[in-house]
Amino acid sequence: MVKIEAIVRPGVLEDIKDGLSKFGIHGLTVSQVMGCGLQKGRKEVYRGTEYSINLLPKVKIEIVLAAKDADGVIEVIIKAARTGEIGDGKIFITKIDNAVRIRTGEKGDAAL
Amino acid sequence: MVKIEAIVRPGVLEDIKDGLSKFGIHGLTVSQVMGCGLQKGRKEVYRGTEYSINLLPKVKIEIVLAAKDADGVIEVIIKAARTGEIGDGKIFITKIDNAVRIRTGEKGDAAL
Amino acid sequence: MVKIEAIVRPGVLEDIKDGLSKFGIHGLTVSQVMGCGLQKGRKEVYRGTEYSINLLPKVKIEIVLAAKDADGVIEVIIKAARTGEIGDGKIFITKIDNAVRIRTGEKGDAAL
Amino acid sequence: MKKRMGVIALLALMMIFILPMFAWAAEEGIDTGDTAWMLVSSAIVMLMVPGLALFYGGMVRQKNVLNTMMMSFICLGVITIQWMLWGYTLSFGSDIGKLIGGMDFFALNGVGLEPAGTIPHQLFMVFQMMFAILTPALITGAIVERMRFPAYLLFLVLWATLVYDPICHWVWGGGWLAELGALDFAGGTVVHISSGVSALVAALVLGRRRGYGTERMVPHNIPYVVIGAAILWFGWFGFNGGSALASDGLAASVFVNTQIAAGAAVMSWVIVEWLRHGKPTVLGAASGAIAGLVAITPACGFVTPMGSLAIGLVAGALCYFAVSYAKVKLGYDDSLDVFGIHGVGGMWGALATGLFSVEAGAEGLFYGNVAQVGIQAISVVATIALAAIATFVILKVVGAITKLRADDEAEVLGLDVNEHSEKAYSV
Amino acid sequence: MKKRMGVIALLALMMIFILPMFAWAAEEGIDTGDTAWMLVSSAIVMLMVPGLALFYGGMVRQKNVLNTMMMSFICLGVITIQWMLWGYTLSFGSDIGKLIGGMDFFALNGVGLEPAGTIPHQLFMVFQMMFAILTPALITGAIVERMRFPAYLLFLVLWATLVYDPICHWVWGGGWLAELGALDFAGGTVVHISSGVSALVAALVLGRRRGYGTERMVPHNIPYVVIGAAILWFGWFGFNGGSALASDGLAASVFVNTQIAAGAAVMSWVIVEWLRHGKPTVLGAASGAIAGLVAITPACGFVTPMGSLAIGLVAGALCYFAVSYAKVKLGYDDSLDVFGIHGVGGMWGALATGLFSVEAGAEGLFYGNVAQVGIQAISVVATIALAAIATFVILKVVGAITKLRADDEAEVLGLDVNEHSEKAYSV
Amino acid sequence: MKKRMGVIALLALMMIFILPMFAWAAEEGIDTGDTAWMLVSSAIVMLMVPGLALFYGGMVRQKNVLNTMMMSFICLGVITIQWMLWGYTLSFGSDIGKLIGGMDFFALNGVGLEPAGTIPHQLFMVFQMMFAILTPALITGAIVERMRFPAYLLFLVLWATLVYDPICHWVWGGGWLAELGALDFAGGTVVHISSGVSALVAALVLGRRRGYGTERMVPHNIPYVVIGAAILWFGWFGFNGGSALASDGLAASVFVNTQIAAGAAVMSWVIVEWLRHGKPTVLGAASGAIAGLVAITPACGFVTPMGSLAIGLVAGALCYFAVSYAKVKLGYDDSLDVFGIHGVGGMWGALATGLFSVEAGAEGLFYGNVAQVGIQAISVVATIALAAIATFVILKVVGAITKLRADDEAEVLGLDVNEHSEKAYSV
Ligand SMILES: Nc1ncnc2c1ncn2[C@@H]1O[C@H](COP(=O)(O)OP(=O)(O)O)[C@@H](O)[C@H]1O
Ligand SMILES: Nc1ncnc2c1ncn2[C@@H]1O[C@H](COP(=O)(O)OP(=O)(O)O)[C@@H](O)[C@H]1O
Ligand SMILES: Nc1ncnc2c1ncn2[C@@H]1O[C@H](COP(=O)(O)OP(=O)(O)O)[C@@H](O)[C@H]1O
Repeated sequence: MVKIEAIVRPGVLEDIKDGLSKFGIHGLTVSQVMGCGLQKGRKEVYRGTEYSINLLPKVKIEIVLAAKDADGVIEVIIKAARTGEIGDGKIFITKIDNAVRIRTGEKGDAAL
Repeated sequence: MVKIEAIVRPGVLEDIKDGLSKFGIHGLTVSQVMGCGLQKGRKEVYRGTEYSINLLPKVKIEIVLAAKDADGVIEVIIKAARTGEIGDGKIFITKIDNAVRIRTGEKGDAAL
Repeated sequence: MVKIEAIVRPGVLEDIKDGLSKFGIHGLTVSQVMGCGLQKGRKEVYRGTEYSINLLPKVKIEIVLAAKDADGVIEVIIKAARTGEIGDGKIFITKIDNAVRIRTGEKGDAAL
Repeated sequence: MKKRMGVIALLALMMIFILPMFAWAAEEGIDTGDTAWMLVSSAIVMLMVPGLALFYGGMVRQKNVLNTMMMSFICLGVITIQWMLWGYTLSFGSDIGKLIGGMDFFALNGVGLEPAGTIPHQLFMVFQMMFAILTPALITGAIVERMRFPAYLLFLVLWATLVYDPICHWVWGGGWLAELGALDFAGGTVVHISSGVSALVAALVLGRRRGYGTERMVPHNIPYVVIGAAILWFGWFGFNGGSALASDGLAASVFVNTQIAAGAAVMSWVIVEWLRHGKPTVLGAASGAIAGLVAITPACGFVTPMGSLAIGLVAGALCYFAVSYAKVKLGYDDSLDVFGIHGVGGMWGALATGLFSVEAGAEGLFYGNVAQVGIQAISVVATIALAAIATFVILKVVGAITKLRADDEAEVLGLDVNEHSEKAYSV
Repeated sequence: MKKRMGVIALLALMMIFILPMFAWAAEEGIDTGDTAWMLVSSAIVMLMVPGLALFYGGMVRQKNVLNTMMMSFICLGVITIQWMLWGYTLSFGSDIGKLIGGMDFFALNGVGLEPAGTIPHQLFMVFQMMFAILTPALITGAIVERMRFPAYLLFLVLWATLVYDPICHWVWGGGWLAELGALDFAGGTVVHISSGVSALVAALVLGRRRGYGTERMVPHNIPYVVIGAAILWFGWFGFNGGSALASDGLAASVFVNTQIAAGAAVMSWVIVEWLRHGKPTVLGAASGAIAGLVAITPACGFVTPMGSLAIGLVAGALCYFAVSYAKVKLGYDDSLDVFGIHGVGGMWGALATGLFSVEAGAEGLFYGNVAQVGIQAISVVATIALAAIATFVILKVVGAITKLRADDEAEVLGLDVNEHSEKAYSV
Repeated sequence: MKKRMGVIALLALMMIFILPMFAWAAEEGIDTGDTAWMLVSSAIVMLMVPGLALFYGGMVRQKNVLNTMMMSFICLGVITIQWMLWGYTLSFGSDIGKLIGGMDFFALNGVGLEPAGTIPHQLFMVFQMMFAILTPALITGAIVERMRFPAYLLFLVLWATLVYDPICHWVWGGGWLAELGALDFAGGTVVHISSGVSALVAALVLGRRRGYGTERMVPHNIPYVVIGAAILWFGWFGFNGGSALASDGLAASVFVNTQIAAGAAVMSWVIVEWLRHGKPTVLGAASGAIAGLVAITPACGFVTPMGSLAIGLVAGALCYFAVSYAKVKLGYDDSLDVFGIHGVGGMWGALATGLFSVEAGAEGLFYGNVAQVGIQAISVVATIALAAIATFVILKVVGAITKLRADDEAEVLGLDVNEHSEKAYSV
């Protein structure tokens, strides 16, 4: 079982969800984050004081799934999230030791 | 050392904290997330345009703890978070390689 | 490749970013979380009803990087985040199996 | 001032005889200054409704803010029509047995531009309309976060018709309380006791919110509460000041008394709270302001600035205890403390009028007239009785027609999504 | 009331002869009550501008709220100066061929404190200034979330000068529509049809927002929308009531009609929506209020309360369908439904005035005067024609000078950061 | 207008002789129109206080919004009582040595409903009360995010008594500046210079906020700031217009001048900023409005619309530079730029009155009377001197009684939780 963590632009979330849904994946968890990397920031000005902002709004999507599905899902995400411009984001893959479905107590792949 | 990540309904957070506290666990980190899974969404309407919403508010609780305590904690969480209805959420378990307490520089289990 | 997850006081974020930048690390993802641990909470009062609050605002910083840089980065974070008072926070280290840069499709260390 | 209300009552009789609906010409007797003040007063009392929506909306949890605001806002729709069609005439139509108004003004028939005092009759009607709109909106603070919207709508129409209109007639429309000599300058009984007591009954009938006492239920946006309270304070100048029905010394005196009582209650609430909890709260300051404004409402045309100071100081402390101590002891869940502030504050104000009044012929206890306190007490008890009984019956009837309470799932999910298919905040 | 507007037109002529700029003494003829009401009306119409900023600002996505609010707020700067320098004289200067005002009041030259009716001339000027400020701000609802700010500023000045000022002169400044006998009490054509139609044209010229129809584009803060709508409602009492130019029976009647139509439209929008979608929405209630207020604007000084009830009830339902059905069918992206509410509501109101008017000599169809509907229709068509054509041409000219639309990246990132280097919300 | 202030001063003398407190009958001489306008003006000046709370509250960081709002809101409690008891009489009681008012109006003794000019005396008193409430609230912008609340309360009472009341007496209560012929129509010196200078001194005494210059300290909610500024603008019509103390041509002229200066300053601030930073900001537009309103305050009853345009245009640019350039160079931390806007804008306005005045007998420099600028300069210097010295001393005294500054931990955690045990926003 692995966790795929994708950090993407806020606007592409719906497309990713659609793509995953077609792929057969429905469970996921989303959170709002701020990211910083190569993408250049923005200037903000408040009463003449300038601030350069390099934390930009991103969305983090976490999907826990059977290891065998990982490559397919990664492709789905890349397809929906790639614009080719700096700032498209990253995908990280981690091993998950176990999962539990709270409602039933099911464990492992059955819990997803 | 493992990390337990529980994604649960917003309303059960206090109960979980109480349960953990009784179990002797005090350290945890909480974030607001949106989740999507089997639970059916809601309709929203704005000036006659309907949107179907399948991202629902959830709370993510992260607890890093000694591996031996994991099963007990999972039970505590299940007890507090289970309603039996779809949408109760999941628990994921991952191995953590190390932990550091910033204040003291302590590492490993001592840092928790 | 490892992920360093630091949970710190909100005020120290800029200092950590500066420190990391000097260290040569630019990519990171930040989220707002609430934490609970040894740090004592606060009382809130609303129309005579008192609530004791033990979830306090914290910032979570996630940095994925080559394993060899981990120790250096941890030092940088500790330096910026330590006040010596309870509540300075924790750093957790986890192994990451792989990373993908969405824009280019690069994998592994090249994706960071 | 009682004389002025008499004018209206007389007018009601006169109206039975035909007056052309558009008597544009018949404007002798209308004073432009008085009219200007009453136009403005009507407008700023209308603004109290969204002010209340903000005050209450800020105090609920985020998932219920829209439903809470809607409960106030919809009164601007429902009661405008109710008042125009039958509410005004029930309140101010020609008196029937000192209990209720007749049907002569049905659908504003005969309510034209002829002078009522020194202002056009329609203007008097619309000023009173704003009171009729605001009063049931006040009640909603007790039932938010759990009452189904359709049931509320039904309740709203019935309550306005069966509770507000009669009490309004009793006190201001030439009914028995007016005759008795009860003093209520701008609505201590009509508006605040009636809504406060009804709120308590409604809270008891509906029962507590799920999780009450264990879950954290705190205001989701206190700046909204502060601004809402401030808009209410502002509107209260029209509410009380406009009740002079003229732009004169009386209106000025009312204005001053209103300001002083509100300021005093801010201070006393905050200070008591500071002593009890170690900190002065912002929510307390806003709540204190409302408590003071409520308490001065019946008295504002009859008392001195010093009297107002006393009334305000007591109001702030008293309502604080009602809200933070009595409510907890008694265990009912009046979500936003409508009873604790409007009920308790209104009763204090009505009785205090009987203590501090300097009105010639209706002096208060402190000016040697013991009887006035008794009269005031009667008006309080009568209002409590009608409001409590009628609200209880109305809720039972409504409950027989449609479910009163949202189900558990809706309460957890929030009434915004459940009752209105909307979310207050998005990105 | 037409008489009153006549007074102004006459005044325009009179003004050609010199009147000293600071005629402090020449205050006979000025009524303090009327002046008080017009001072207040001017102030609360000014407040409609930030009310609109809140109404619109709440309806856009978070990343565009400041740009949206700025589009309204900046009108308080730009149009104040435009109106003072040349807008007022184009609208109310001595008539040239029934089409436009002359230059006699350029830079407020000759606009002093002498009475215009019973109020100081400068007060009339500033009351009308607030209308001139609000009207183009209404248009912005159609172009938000994608128009570049510099292009908007250029558009703003040109539109005020080439569309608003002429139409204002036609109807209120002694122009040809006034002569024809078109009834427009407070701006159905001048304000709402002109802005609504221009909004539609602008939406079509600019094209749809990126992601329109696929992305979720919902209000980021509905409490703002409710409070914004409520401030607009409040301001409308000055907008309509102040158009009586006096504090009299007419003003009172206008006030009552305004309240009733607004309340009725809240109910009809909410009910229709309830039937169609299963839930009454808060956004719907707020939108209905505006629809009713728009529709009653031209009629409010000419109709009965019952007429107002009818006008409001139709307005709510009609605008709901325009917004939720017609717009979707036709596929244009009028972001915040300016056309659906101000255009459609304004047209309904202008025609309804021709149906329900009880004004002596200008009765409506239902009172036996068929001709009035025709006159109203002419005024509607003329307004549509000028607004549509001129807006199109202005946008083409502006577009030739500077890019109209923000580029894709800016639209994704949000116009707040892109056009103003600011973020609405921080920690 | 000076004549009107004279009336008040005369009245003060007259009051020494007994007039019954409730002279309901003695209402000859009261004009309903003037009274209506003054009632409204008083109400909308009161609304400026929460407007300011919103304006300032939006500009601080989220953790300090409640404390910031509370600092303004509590003035409605504290100063209402202070003014009623001794503030009014110190300001407007019978003159003592041209420096301060006597105790004849202590606790509003002798302040009844008899006419003061054409309005009831109590109304004049309450209108002035609103000024006394707003002025110290303006100062708070300089001390937010770090001053302890108990220390602030102490400061508030002392400052109102030792700074505001005397200066108010000097200028409006028949004191030496009035005698000298200094022009200050609505409070350039009394309100803005006094608060602006005191703010600067307080900022210096308190020292900079932790992290000033390194941490990001940006407005947490700019829509609040915009709406707050708009409410202030709205209220300013009552503030300036009400200072005419009548509903006449003068009030109308003041209204027009206020609107023009505000609009002009919006434009000049935004344009200068656009040139310097490449973008026009929304915060800039709102700030410009306040700058223009401040600058026109002393002048609004004495100048032409064209004069107002000039005053506004300069004010916007000047305050922008004070805020974004001078402050940074000098390095003090005036959190929300009270000195840069109210201090600098107020000084410009006071001097500009000496340039642009067309008041008969007190013409400005541009109308050939060089002396007036000198008189204005004296009034500015005198105000600065008293405000600066007294504020410094008061803060030292308060600081000796209780700690002025919140400790580091509180500043990091936020003053909302620390001083009030509350959080502004929850779920
Ligand atoms: N090393 C990293 N660790 C964690 N998050 C990262 C890292 N590098 C980038 N990110 C996240 O990915 C986002 C996009 O990265 P960026 O370098 O700007 O563009 P790109 O991925 O297209 O090269 C960042 O905003 C940040 O949220
Ligand atoms: N595969 C998954 N990966 C990540 N999060 C998931 C996954 N499946 C479910 N979740 C999270 O768990 C929540 C509950 O899941 P759901 O399927 O609705 O109910 P249940 O867990 O009772 O079967 C979701 O809202 C989502 O946040
Ligand atoms: N076991 C844990 N698992 C996850 N997060 C933790 C854990 N313990 C502490 N934290 C996080 O670290 C923060 C600081 O911890 P705390 O015990 O208060 O202080 P310190 O780290 O200085 O001992 C907490 O607020 C919480 O967010």
